[in-house]
Amino acid sequence: MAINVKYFASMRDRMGRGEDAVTLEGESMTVADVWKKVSNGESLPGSTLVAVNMEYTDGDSVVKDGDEIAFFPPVTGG
Amino acid sequence: MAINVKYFASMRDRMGRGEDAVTLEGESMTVADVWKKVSNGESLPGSTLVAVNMEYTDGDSVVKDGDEIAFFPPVTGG
Amino acid sequence: MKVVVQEQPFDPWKALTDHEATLESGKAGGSVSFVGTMRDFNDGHSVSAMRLDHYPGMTEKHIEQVCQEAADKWDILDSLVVHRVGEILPNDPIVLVVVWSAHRANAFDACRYIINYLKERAPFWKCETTTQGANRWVEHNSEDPGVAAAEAVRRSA
Amino acid sequence: MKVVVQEQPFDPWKALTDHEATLESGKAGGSVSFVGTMRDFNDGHSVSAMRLDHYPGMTEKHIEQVCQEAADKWDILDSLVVHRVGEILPNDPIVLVVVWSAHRANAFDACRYIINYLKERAPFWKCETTTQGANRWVEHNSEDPGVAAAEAVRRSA
Repeated sequence: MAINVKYFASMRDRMGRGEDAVTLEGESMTVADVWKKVSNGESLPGSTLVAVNMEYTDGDSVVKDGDEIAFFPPVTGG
Repeated sequence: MAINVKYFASMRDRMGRGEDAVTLEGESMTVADVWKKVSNGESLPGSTLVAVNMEYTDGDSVVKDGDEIAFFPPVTGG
Repeated sequence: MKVVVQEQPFDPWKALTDHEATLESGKAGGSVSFVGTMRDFNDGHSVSAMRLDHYPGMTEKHIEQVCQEAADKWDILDSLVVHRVGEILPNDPIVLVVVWSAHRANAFDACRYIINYLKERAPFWKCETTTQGANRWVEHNSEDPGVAAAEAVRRSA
Repeated sequence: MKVVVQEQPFDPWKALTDHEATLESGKAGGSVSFVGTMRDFNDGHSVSAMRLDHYPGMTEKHIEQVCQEAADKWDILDSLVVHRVGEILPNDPIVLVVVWSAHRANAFDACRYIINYLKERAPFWKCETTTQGANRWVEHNSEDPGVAAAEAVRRSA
């Protein structure tokens, strides 16, 4: 299945890119599995937030074909 | 002693005038005594507020020469 | 700290920006404002106009006291109050309260304190003209549960 | 209910009055507004400029969710949020939140709710340029004790 992965703010700087188009094999991939794939096995900084299709979720969330996954640091708006 | 008495809003309507210049004889006159004098003995409506020299007080407050006494209904600003 | 009681209609946002221009720039993280406007109904009556009486001197003094209390209670940078008196039409701004502070929680708390205690203590009285042409004194600010208690304490004679 | 996220600088009071002109007149007893402006210092550093990033689509969606929650919790007439993104200079307005209601207590509660949860949940990120020329990501909104707890809940992977 094909998913889109986005990085924002310091996470974007860290990854050196704003997004990845990722093709996954197999079933029941979680957000944590996606992170392992895009980061070559690095651990995710503890404060990182995750959104799937623009809703907050966590690393255990199962991804579906066409999902948009986003990784970003704590928000600082307002 | 000479005091000035003011009436506002519905109290002004009730009294038919905005103020009285009152001369009092004797000592230790209270606000309640002043009210009896200006109202010809009428009782003061229970919700009436009293100020002496622009500070809230009550009927037991003793008045001094030159004081400005005000009687008015509950406030409704803002 | 600035308190203005005036008969002239005013534009709250012009009053706010004019005052803001006098503040040291770059220090305020934010401002919280309350604007009270005249509604066209009250207590089930349609209201076409209103006259707001006050006690010149005492009114300003008590608004200033309330603003000073807010400045003593919370760390704020400045406050502004503008209050209309005299003839007022529906939708006219009646009162503006603005508080500037480095942190928004203080501005919210202080602004709310000022408008609540202004309404409770500053001597203003509303006389409404209903659409039937009747004039009637507004006897209480229906929104303010604290007023009855405060009045009981101050009840007199 | 209106939510705008924009790069262009804006005048909060023009935005407010423009939106207010679309409301049914005479129904609102008042409005409560919060304006957040860029300070020229943060965490002990002098800040000369800032860039505010966001997540287009998710940002607007979450601000709208917060406004809807406020409308569900309190009896309000309308709300407006305008939020800057992109390059921002000291003293520029960053965010405007306005709530109109018949009774002021609801407007205060709803306005405070919207700015608090907007800051906690809407994806914006500040990158400051200090007067020494260094760029640094702001890591937390120092004012918001609730954020750490909310983040812990959402922590992932």
